[in-house]
Parts: sequence; C-alpha cells; structure tokens
Amino acid sequence: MADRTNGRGKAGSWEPRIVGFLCYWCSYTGADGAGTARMKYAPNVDIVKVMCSGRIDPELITMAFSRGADGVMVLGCHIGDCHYVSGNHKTMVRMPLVRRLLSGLGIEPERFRHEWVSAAEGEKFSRLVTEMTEQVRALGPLNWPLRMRERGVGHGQDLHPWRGGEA
Amino acid sequence: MSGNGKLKVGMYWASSCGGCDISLLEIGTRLLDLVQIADVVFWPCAADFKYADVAGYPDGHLDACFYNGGVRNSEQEEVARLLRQKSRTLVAYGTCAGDGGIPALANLVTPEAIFKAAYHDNPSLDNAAGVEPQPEVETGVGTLRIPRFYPAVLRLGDVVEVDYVLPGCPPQADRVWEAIQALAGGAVPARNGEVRVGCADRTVCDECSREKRLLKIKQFRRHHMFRPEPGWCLLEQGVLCMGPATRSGCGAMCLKADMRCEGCYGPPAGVEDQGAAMAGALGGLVDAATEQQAQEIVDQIPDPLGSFYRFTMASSMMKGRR
Amino acid sequence: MSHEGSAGGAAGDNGGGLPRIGVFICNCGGNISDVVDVERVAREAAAQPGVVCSATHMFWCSDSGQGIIEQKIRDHGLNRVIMAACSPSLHEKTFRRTVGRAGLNQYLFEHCNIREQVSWVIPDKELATQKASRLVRAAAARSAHLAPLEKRRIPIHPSVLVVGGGVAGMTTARDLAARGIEVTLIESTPFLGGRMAQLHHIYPTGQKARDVIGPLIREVTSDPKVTVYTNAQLDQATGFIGDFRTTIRITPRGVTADCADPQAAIDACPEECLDQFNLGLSRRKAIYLPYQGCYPAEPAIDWRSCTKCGACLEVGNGKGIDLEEQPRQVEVRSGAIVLAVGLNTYPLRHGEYGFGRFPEVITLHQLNRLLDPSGPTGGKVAIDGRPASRVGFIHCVGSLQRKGVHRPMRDGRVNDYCSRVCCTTTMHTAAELKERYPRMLVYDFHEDIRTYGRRHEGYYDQVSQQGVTFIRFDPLRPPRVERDPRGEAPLVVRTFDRLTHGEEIEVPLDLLVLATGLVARDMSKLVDLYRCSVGADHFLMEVHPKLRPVEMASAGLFLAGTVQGPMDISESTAAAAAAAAKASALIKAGEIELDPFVAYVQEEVCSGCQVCLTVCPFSAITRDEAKRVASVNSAVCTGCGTCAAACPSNAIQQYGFEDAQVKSEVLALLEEPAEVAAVG
Amino acid sequence: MTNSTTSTAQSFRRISIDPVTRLEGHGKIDIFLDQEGNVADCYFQVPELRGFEKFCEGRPVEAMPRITPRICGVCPEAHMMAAAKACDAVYKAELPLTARLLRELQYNIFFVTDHTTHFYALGGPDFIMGPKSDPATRNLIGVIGKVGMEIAGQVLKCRSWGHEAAGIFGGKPVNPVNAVPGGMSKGLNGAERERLEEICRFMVEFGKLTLKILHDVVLSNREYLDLILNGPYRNQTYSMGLVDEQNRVNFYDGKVRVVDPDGKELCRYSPSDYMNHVAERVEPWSYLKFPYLKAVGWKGFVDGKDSGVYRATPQSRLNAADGMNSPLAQEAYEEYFETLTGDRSGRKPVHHTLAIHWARCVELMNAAERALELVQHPEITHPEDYRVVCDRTPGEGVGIVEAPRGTLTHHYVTDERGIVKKANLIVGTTNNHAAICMSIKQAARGLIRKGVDVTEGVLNMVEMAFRAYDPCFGCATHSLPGQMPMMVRIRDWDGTVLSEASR
Repeated sequence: MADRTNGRGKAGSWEPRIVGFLCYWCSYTGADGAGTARMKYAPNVDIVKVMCSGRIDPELITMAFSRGADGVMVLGCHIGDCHYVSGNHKTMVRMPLVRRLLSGLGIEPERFRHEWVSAAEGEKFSRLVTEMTEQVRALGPLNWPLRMRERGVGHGQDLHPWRGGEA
Repeated sequence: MSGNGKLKVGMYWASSCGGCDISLLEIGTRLLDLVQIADVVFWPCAADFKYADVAGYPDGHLDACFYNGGVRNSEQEEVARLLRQKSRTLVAYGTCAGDGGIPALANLVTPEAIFKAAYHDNPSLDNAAGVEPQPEVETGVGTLRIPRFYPAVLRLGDVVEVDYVLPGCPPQADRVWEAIQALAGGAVPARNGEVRVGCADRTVCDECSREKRLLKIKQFRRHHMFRPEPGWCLLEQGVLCMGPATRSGCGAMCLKADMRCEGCYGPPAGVEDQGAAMAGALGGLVDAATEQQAQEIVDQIPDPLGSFYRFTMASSMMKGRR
Repeated sequence: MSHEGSAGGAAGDNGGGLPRIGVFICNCGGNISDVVDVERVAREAAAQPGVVCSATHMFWCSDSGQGIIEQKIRDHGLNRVIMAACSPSLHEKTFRRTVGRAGLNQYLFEHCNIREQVSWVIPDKELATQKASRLVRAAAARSAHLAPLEKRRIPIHPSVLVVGGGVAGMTTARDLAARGIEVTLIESTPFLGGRMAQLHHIYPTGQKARDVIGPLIREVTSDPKVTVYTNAQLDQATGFIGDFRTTIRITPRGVTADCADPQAAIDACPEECLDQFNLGLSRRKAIYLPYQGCYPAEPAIDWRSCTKCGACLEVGNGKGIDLEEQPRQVEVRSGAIVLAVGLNTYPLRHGEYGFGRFPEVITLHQLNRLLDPSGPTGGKVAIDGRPASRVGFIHCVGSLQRKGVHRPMRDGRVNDYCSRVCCTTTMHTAAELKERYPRMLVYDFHEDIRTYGRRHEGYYDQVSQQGVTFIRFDPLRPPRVERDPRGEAPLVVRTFDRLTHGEEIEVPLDLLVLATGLVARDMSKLVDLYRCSVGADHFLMEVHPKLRPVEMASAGLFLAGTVQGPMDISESTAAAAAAAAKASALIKAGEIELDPFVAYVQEEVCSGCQVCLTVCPFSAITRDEAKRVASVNSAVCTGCGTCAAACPSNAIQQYGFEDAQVKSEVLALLEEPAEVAAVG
Repeated sequence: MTNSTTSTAQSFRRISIDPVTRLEGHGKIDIFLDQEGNVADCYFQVPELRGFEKFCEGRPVEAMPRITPRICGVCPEAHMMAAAKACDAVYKAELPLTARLLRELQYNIFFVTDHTTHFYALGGPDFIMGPKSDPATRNLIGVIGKVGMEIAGQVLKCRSWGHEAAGIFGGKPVNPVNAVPGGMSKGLNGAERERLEEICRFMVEFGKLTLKILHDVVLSNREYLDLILNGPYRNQTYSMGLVDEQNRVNFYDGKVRVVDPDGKELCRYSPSDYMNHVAERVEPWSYLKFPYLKAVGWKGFVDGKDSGVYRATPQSRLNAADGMNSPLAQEAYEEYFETLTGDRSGRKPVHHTLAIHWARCVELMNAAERALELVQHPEITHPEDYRVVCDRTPGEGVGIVEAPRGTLTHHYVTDERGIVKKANLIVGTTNNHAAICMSIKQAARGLIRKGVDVTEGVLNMVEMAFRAYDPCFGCATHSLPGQMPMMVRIRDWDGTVLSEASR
C-alpha cells in the first residue's frame, strides 16, 4: 500500500483518515464539550456537521469509503433525546443495514462506528475517537481507490479509464 | 452516412447474455422500418461480419454502435476500443454495459473463487488433474489463445468514453425504438459523458399503479413465503422492492406480474449509488423503537448486498468486494 | 496579517458568478494561535481555488475585527466568507450578522470550528495546524456550492403558557402579565403554591412562607391577563416556536365556588387517607383543603380515596358538589412556553438511616410541618405525642453520593451533586428549635456544611452559640441508627467523630431529622411533547450555562426555577424573572427569524413515491395530487434533513445541507492538499 | 493477436474463423493445415467465463429464477423454469395442477418463439440464402428479402405474438419474472386466456407453414439434401432427451432418457440423480467444460458406442423418445425418421448434424400443438391455485427442463434459511460441446483439402457445422457471457498472418 502522508501526520508516516458525521444538537455539542474541558484525543477524525443524524445518507458513507477514507464514524443523539423527535430512529435502522453492506464488501467492522453521544458526553466522544483511531491504525490503510484501480476499475469520468491489458 | 444515404449501425455483445440482441428484435415489425433507414455493418449475433471486416472500416465509419454487456476480459476491452475508434456514437446498450448488470455480481467474489467453483469444486466435475483454462496453450499444431480473465467486471464507461447509456435488462422495446429514431433524426441530447437515454428522470414508483398507504414496514418478508395482497405496494408489505431507487422507463412491467422491481434500470437521475439510496429510504420506512428491534428487522433481509446492487455493482461507488 | 488576492469585483454580489472566498482565521487571544500556526493556515487557504483573500486577527468577534471583515468583503467583492474560529454555537450568529451588514447574504458563510475541536484538543502543533488547514479547505470547497438563502419569518402568537403553579411559575406569570402579555398558568395539583406552601419559616428573611406566597397568589390570580387552570396536566402538544398548540387535560375537582359550607362537607366525609400536604404525618378527608387561605378556596376531591358515597352531597343539599364531573380538554395556543414544574425530594429507601423502621426518624421537610402551628401537631415537636428533648440532624441524605459507596436509586443513578439548600435550611431550623426550646439538646451529624448564600453563614454562627453539638462523620463510614439497647432513648446514633480524630461515639436521641437531597421530576412527558434535552442528572438542560441559562435548545421553550436543578427560593424566583424577561422579549418581537435550513423538492425528479411523507417526524410533507409529487410546508419543517437522506432519488434536498455541499466537504477532507508554495 | 511462431517438428498452417457468427455467444475456430494442405487438427474455442456458479452463492434461492435468466437472453424462460423447478425441489413444494399447467403452457409458447428465432434468423439463412451466398445478405434481413414480405410478416408476427404472450405471463418479454418457488406469481384471467388461445392457434398454423417452407426450400433442393445426407456432417453419438411416462418428447417435465447410437436405451433417470450419469471434463484451451456419460467414460473427441460423448439437440430428443405427444408433430416425426433412416417408428437414431434444423421444426410444431391443448384446459384460469406458499425448511434440489438447445440442469444446495451455498448448472449447449468440436473438425476435414481454395463460403460451411446445434455460449458459458464473435485469420506455416480472410 502506497505510504502517502496524504497531508496528515509527520512526513513518511501514515495517519488514518476517518470522516466523522456528527449531529449538531447532541454529538457535535458533546465534542465541543470535550474541547471546553480541554480533553486531549487523536486528531484523525475530521468532523462533518449535519443538523440531525437522520440527515446522514448511506450514500455519504459509501462515498467516503470509496474515495479513500480509512474509517467512518456516525454519531447521533441517544434514542429519545433527538431534537427532531425521531431523526435518530432512522439512523438506528440505517446503520445496521450499512454495516451489513460494508462487511459484505470486505471492510473490517472496526472501520465503521455508529454510537450515540449526548451533549453532556464529551468524555465518551474523546474516548470513542481515540479508540477508533487506534483500531483503524492497527488495520492499516484501506485506500479503496487504489484497490479498485488494481482490479481495473475506473471511477467513471473523474479518474482516467484503465489502460491495462496488452493487445 | 454510407453511400446509399442509410445509417451504418452495429451491435456488439460483451459480458452479457444476448438478451439485448434479442430485445433489438423485440421492436417487431419496426425492424422493417429500421432496415429502410439503416444498414447493419456489424452484428455477430445475427450477421456474418467478422472482426477483420470491422478492422477494415475507416475510423468513424459506423454512425452508431450499440455495445451491450460489461467488460470482463481482455478481448472485450479490445473490441470496445476498436468500436470506439470505428463509431461516431457509442451507446452502452443495456444495464450490463451501463452499470455492470447481473454478471457484475461477480465483483463480490474473487476470480480465483470463480475458477475454483467452475473447474475444481463442482459436484459433476471430472477434473482430477485440476486443469484450468490458460490464456495460451501449446498443442501439437500451434498455440491456442483465449482472452485474459479480468479481476472485475467493468462498465463500458470504465474503459472507453461512452456517449449515451440506454439502461434496462433488457431495454424495453419502445424505449429502444425511441432511442433509434432519436439517433437517426440527430435529435439526441448533448453529449457530456454517459448521458442516459431511453428512460425517464423519475423512478419506477411513478409508473407503478399499486396503492400506497403510507404504512411503516414492521417486518421484511420473502415473496414465496406469503401471498402478497394484490394492488397494494409490495414495499409496504415488507417485500424489498427496489422501485423507489430505480429509474423509470420500463413501465413497471415486473410489478404488473405481481413481482418486485429489482432495479434493472439503474439508479435514478440524481443518484450515484443505487444501493445506498435504497438503504437510506429503508431507514426511514422501518418502524423500530429500539436498537435490538432495528437489528432484528434488518437481519430479516436475506441478502442486502445482492438485492441492493443486483444490477449496479460495477457502477456503485464501491464497485465490488475488497 | 492577510494574504490579498486580486481586489475589485462588486461588493458582495450575493453568490452569483464564480466564488470569491474570504477566509478569516482567529487567534482567539492565543486559545487557537498557541497551538495552530494561524499564519500557515492563512497561507495554505490563500492557495485554495476561489480564495481571494485570507487573514488572521487576535479577536475577529471583536467590534474592530468585525469591522475589518466588512471592509474586506467590500474591498474584494467577496461572495463567500469562511470563519475559522470557535464553535459555531458561540459566534456563528455574530458573524452571519457581520456578513449581512456588509451587504452579503448571511448564508454565503461557513463557520469552521478550529478551537473546541482542534486547538483545545490536539496538543501536537503540527497535527493541529494540518487539521485546521484541512477543515478550512473543506469549508472552502463546501462554500462554493452555497446559494443565498433568506431567514424564515414566523409570526409569534402573543401569549405564553407557564407550566407549574409553584413560586417560580407564579413569579414568571406575574412578570409576563406586568408587561401586558396574556399568560395561561397550569398547575397539575388542585392547589397553587407548590412546595413552598408546605414550608414554615423561610430564610434569609425569617418570614412565614405563606406570608410570601399568599400575596403572590392573590396578585397572579386577580390579574385579568392570567388564566389559571388547576388540576391540569399536559396531554398533547404540536406546533413550534411562535405557534405552540398544547392540549391540556383538566381532571375534575368535584367542588365549585357555589358550595355554601365546604367545611361541613369535609366533616361529613367518612373516608380518610394520608395527608400528602403534611407529608404523611397526619390524615385528611377525601374532600379536603390543604391549609387555611389556600387558592382556590374551594376544596378538592381526591378521587383515589373518594368512594362517591354522597355523604358530602346531603350536607349542602347537593349544591356546588358534582361527583360525576367529567375530565375536559382545553387547547392553549401560545408563542412561547415556560417550564416551572419544580422537583422532588430524594426518595428514601425503607430503612435508610432507620427511616420507615422507626417513627422517630423524619425528614427535614416533615420537621417543617411539625413546627408549623397549623401543622399536624399544632407546632409542637413531638412524635406520637411524646415531645422530643434530644434532636439529631443528619446532612447529605441522598446528596454527594459516591458510586460504589451509596446504593443507587431505582434507575441506577446516584446523586453525586450537592442539593445546595439543605445545609442552610438545617441551620435555620436548628436555630428555631433552640430558640423555642433552649434546653433541647441538638446534635448535627454532617460530612460537610455549605451555608454558601448571602447572610446564610449567620445561621451557622447562631447555632454554634446556641450550643448545638457538631459531629463530623466520614462519608465512607456514615452514622448507623438503631433502637437504644439500654432504653434511655428511643434511638441511638453511632458514628466516628472526625473532629475528635475518629473516636466512636453514641448519641441517644428522641428525634432524628434527615436533611434529604433534591432530585428531578420525571421529565419523560416533557421530553415527549417538546423534545427537551435532559442532562445526566435528569434535570432539563439549558442551552449554555453562562450565555443562555434559562433558554432551552428547543426554540421557544424557557426554564424557570428548580426544573433546572436544586435552587433555594430566592435563586428560583430570580431564574423565573429571567425566564419571563426572555419570553417577553420573544413575544414583543412579534415575529421570529428561523434558520432557512428547511427541505425543498426538485419536482422534475420527484416521482411521488411518498417515502418522505412516511419519514417526516413533523408531517411537514404532503403529496400534491395534481402534479403527483411531494411538497414541503416550510413553516412546519424544522430542518432535520431526515427526508433528504431517505429520498431514494435525491429529489428532496435540505437548504444549507444539500448533497452537493456535504459531498464536496467530505471529498475535500479526503483529497491530498494542493501543493502549497512556501510564501514568505 | 500476435502469436509467437512455434517451430514444432512438422509445422502447420492455421486458418482461424474468429468470431463465429449467427449464434448466441462467443466462439473461435482455429484450423491447422499440414504441409499438404489437409486439416491436421481443428479447435473450437470458447473465450469467456462469468462465474454464475460462484456468485449465486450467498443469494437467496428465490432469487435464482430471476438471476439465472441472465445466463442467456435467448432462452431466459428455460433458465427461469429450471431454476423455479429446482426451488420447488429445495422447498419440497407440491405444485397445484393450475400452476403446472401454466408453467408448461408458458414454456411451450416460448419454445415456438425460440425455435422460430433460430430457424429464420440464425441457422436458416445458410439454407434459404445458400451456404456460399454473399455474407452481407446471409442474415435475417436477407431472408426477409428472399422469402418475401408475406412470409417474413408471418415470421415477425410469430415472434412478436410470442413475446406478447411472454409479456402476459411474465410481465417482461425477455427475462420474464413470473415463475416463483411454488408456482407462478400471477394467474390468468379470462381475457388473457382468450388472447393466448388466439396466439396458440396462430402458432399451430405457423408450425405448418415452417414445415412447408422446410420442404420447399431445403428438402426439395437436391444439393441441400445431398449435403445433409452425405456431407461431412455426421457424428455417431449417444442421444439424450426428456421424456414423459410414455417415452414421448416433453420439453417441461419428465425423466431424462439416453439411447446409444443404435437406439438402445442406456439409462432413464430422474433429475435428482443426474450426477451419477453425467460428468464434465476441462480442457486448458477453452473456458467451456465438456460433459460426457459416466457409464461409458471419456475417450476423447471420438464418435461411437464406447465414447461417452453425447448430444442433447432437438434431433437427440427425437432419437431418445419413441414419439411426439401431438398428432401433426407425430406425423412430421414419422416422416423425419422415414426420410433419414427408412424406419418410420423412430427406433433407429438419426446422426446427420444438419438434420437438426429439421428436427427443430418438428419440435416447433409439437410445442405449438401442445400449447393449444394446454390453453384450452378448464383449470388453467383457476383464481387461486397458481401457486402455493413455501413453508418447509429449504435444503437441496435439482430442476431439469429441455432448453431449446439441450437438457438444462439447475442444482442448488441451500442453508436452512434458503441462502444458496452451492450452485451447479449444466446447460443446454454445454451438453453438445464435445460434439460441436467434433462436427467442426469433421466439416473442416471434409471441406478443406489440398488444392481446394479456402474461400469465405467454404469457411461458412464449416461454421454451419456448429450452427445446426443452435449453440448458446451465453448458456454454455453460464460461467461465461459467451460473447466474442469469431475471427477469420489465415496464417502461413510459420505462423505469420498471410491475410485476414475478410468476407
């Protein structure tokens, strides 16, 4: 697997790239809480804010993996706490479905985490981030685009078509 | 245009089943109209033009070429490149060429596993020596060559630039005839990379006449294990119908036979990953109060990957297994 | 320090044409710049496509900072602004207004959190700077897809619903009415007054509780602007800020104003039950009045113990009493809602410090009833007629509990917080005891004493001079209460006194008073109806403890009093007044501006599959039968985006969180950074 | 393709026909000439593999009737029916009468449509236009011009009505969806039944017309008759076919019967123990496997009683049976055997490869008559009995039908939830693979000899050897899509390409 820093970590070392989808009312505020409390945790999870975990379309998750993420984390409000009543109920059904799809595609379960984090659980958030970063680091880079390129698969227009195959 | 003012058209088949070629015959008596306006200059299924003939044509000789089937081996890619060179308009005809189709389910398994199942681990096999097809074989009289087997099924768009995609498994006859007339009349939408023709911008639900009662799904059920109520939306009865996440154009024919849509017309206009779009929709429709209940209901779907990506594994974002 | 791209271009042409992005990175007075190399982030931002200027500043949120931003927007004709600073929950609104003042649409703006989620949590400078730069790059990519949006203007119905008829609820109702605002006050029990009515003397003024609550009740109930409903529970609630519709279920009272001789009816009633007002220390009739001068004046019928025998009817020949009264529903429309439902005392377990096993063990609250002349013992401190001459107090019963040391409550939680009011109340009550019975021996078993309030320390000094014996126990080895084996006194308390270096002592007592803590009420109904967020301690959570202490995350809901946590009466009324002020500001505004992040339908690709109709939690989406497509009612839509994720053809999108915007953000995070020339 | 020259002791000149055309699927023929210009050896290669057997694993078994039709777009109904029957076996479901009637009716209508496609579009042009006619017109469009609009209209009408019927049953004309475990997804109402009866009546007339065209154009032409009887197109192999209780040809159900080259019955087995009778060999130079009869054993690509090679073509079905189950077809059956073997009873098998076309027309006639008989059955429009619910625990099951090209076997093993663990498919054309290779070699040897100018017409006559089988390499290579047209290339003895034999 190519050892690219992809703009993260010290030159030469590989750092896991994890996309975190957080709902604004609970998990995002919880993450802020971890910040206010100056808790220290791994920098590998880049947070994408959505209003409710119900907005997280499985297409965003497959897109993240297919474009090079080594892990994806989805956080939402505990059931019953959702600012929009049942936004997280949708997430509660979608995520097991996504988990079955990803495991069918050979992606290790540790690369996809779905947890509930309330606005008061800054500590839980920082623990989840560090724990998942270490698990993904142990698994090594996923690097789906390169894997698919080796199987001769182009990504349609944006990546050049596969030139392999002698006459 | 050839000398006699008629269009020169061709049809080729790669990793497909021939259903698309037969679907061309499906236009029925309009075939006679086609014969008036076009000459077939290459159609292995039904005409004797050989490769050498195609190689002999000048570049851009064909006005339009229908290429059906995914690209599964080196020869199919070669023919794809050859036809691209020889055709002004290259149409990915049918879901296999556009999205990989059912053969692309093989992207869920490794090439080694396919060979093992076909040539080694098979109840009616007599292959003690463990012989496997080889790209090159020496015989007493000369070398025999067969194409190299690719590790994954590719969409036509993965190997050459495709002008239009005509989805469907196979494309519905009326849509095919509309596409042919458009090509003949030159009234085709501007090209900007795999424009989808012969289909609408909506989904199968738009064409399906079954009644919707806006009820949440309590459990998933398999069609042969219960008798679905006729006339009522199958998805709401718990049958995993891909209608909401499938482009329309086929006239919801399967639904008319009381069978679920399996997504053969590919993802709707604004969607890149058909399976993920369906997973998103199901998340909203299932009625679960607790996580354990949600897991139970989700586990009732026997084969999510095979159902959500039955026709579009090769055009999904993930393309296939690791 | 700023990196200027090409100047010029119309000032803020509102999103049209190619993006001209301005990136503003805040030092936050070192909070960010101590860890993140803000200059490098600015440089790297300047290299991103579409970015025409990037600049850093000590405090962008300062007036001078905001002025510079406005100037740069005009100078460079910026049509996108990226703010990389603190969390959006703090200053996103501030900077949106700044952008607005510069003539640019407020929603062509991205707020990037590089303080709470970067500089404060990543010690390594290099990693923190890379992350900040990456997040700015993603925000820039996302901003390119933004389009101008307009805030939604929702009219505010000019009335407020106050839930809870205790001191807090009534204070809020009074303050709102004083500002000319219609108020509906609902109280779940048959009488106003709440917990305060059960108290005797209250600190710090030493007045009688009822002398304070009485005038407040009269003031509130006589004000034409206030409509009071007692015996009223919340039933259903729909709507949203500016137009809440709450259905209230009024349980029958059984007695009306024209009941001629209520006391006769009470006397005639054969059924007796524990008097909850006196906390079970005495009994009362099924038809009852809690105390003299209560409001409403008519008695109420306790349907759990009334057998409808009809004895009370015969006395007043049936006038004014109706045993067959049916519950009724009332719908209340309000622009805002103030929750003042109060709290509960700690539920003592049977046998905890002997409570329930020995009659001589009572709670501090029950002692208050004993001291009250109109109370069950007419003011005498006696149990079953036996006057007490040796009284002990135990502090922190059900407060400052530690996991593993104290047994958790039924729901598995331990109250690890201090209930604030019990220490001062204990001191104040002990002082009254010593005043009334100077020769009474009073012992105070405590782990800690926190008389924190203004003029509260005085009670501690007074009690010390009056000769109360203080015994400090180790919380890991709390006092044990048993029958006195030698029979000198009903009870004996054994503990280790840390003030005398852990000497074990035994104290014979006639009466033991437990200073029980305070816990939250069951909030599940409120959470169901109004989606309030609840803290780990189950009290309702405010948006921000310092900046917005009495507002809730659910827009239009306010907190008054102990619903938010243990408080004494003065703190509770202060909070209630704040809630009233905030609510009236909302009502007086007449309309409210809400974020425009609602859903919208792209009709050309919608096929009317109605998945979104089933998905929407607020049924804000209906089907347009003519066009056979979905349509969103943007007034009802709260902007959660669930439908956008559910729509299988991506036909329904959410303003501000469209697929293109979120996807471009994710893609930017995953791409390698553009090569950054090392600009000086 | 550049190929390195191999200097074996005695070098050979290679003639390639690449791709083979007017068939369903991909294929390539390489003919090697020795110094004297005679055919030293000849290879028919199938260059494709898809892996259905592997990627069906993990799918629910009820998906098989909807996935396997994509093995072949020409005979999707065959795969759907075989898969549905295998599913019935997996769930041990007993189908009600109506369900069985509906299935056989749909299947016979499909048989008529499919045989029409081959006779007029794929195999027919060689006879109707002539084997050496101009390749540009030697196709369906040429046939339309030759036989005239009146007959061409009938051909196209038969095709479109056949597909309309498929549409009535299965919702989709190509790749139907309506056969499900336990029966059919939807029954027939009165109006649909009437329309189908009208279609079946037309098909019976069309069957007669086809037999007449066969007589007028092919059998009455001395040159063609001589080509059929005495041309290099004759392989003495075993014959396999599905037969009913009275050993009459049945396309949908029954037992598999095999007779030896002289007509004596070798075996008669039910679908579930197909593995005891048939095994498949693998050759390194082709993706397609070679089934043979276990009882006799694999002796290589040779004819005769002691070679395990068998054929399952329309001709083989007639050989393996003792007659047809409908009058007009029985009459055509007797005329077929009398002309080709002199014995009307059909006990003596016919081995003329080109005569398969004729047998196909006999079957077309039978299918049309059988369909008409079924559509008039009183129980056919029963409102309920078109399916049963499968509630037994799934296990293992085999389903066999006669695909137009040959006996089609689907064998599934599932777990207790009905998820396929193992799938084995022996498909119509695969049965005939060894025979096809032999026929092509025989034709090449017969037609290409020293001093004969290898023209395009000659090469086409070599291709006629495989077209008779109406091969479907999409099916054959269910593990392959079977689609790479054949190329024709002539190389000098040292392997350099002399010229691409362009037609």
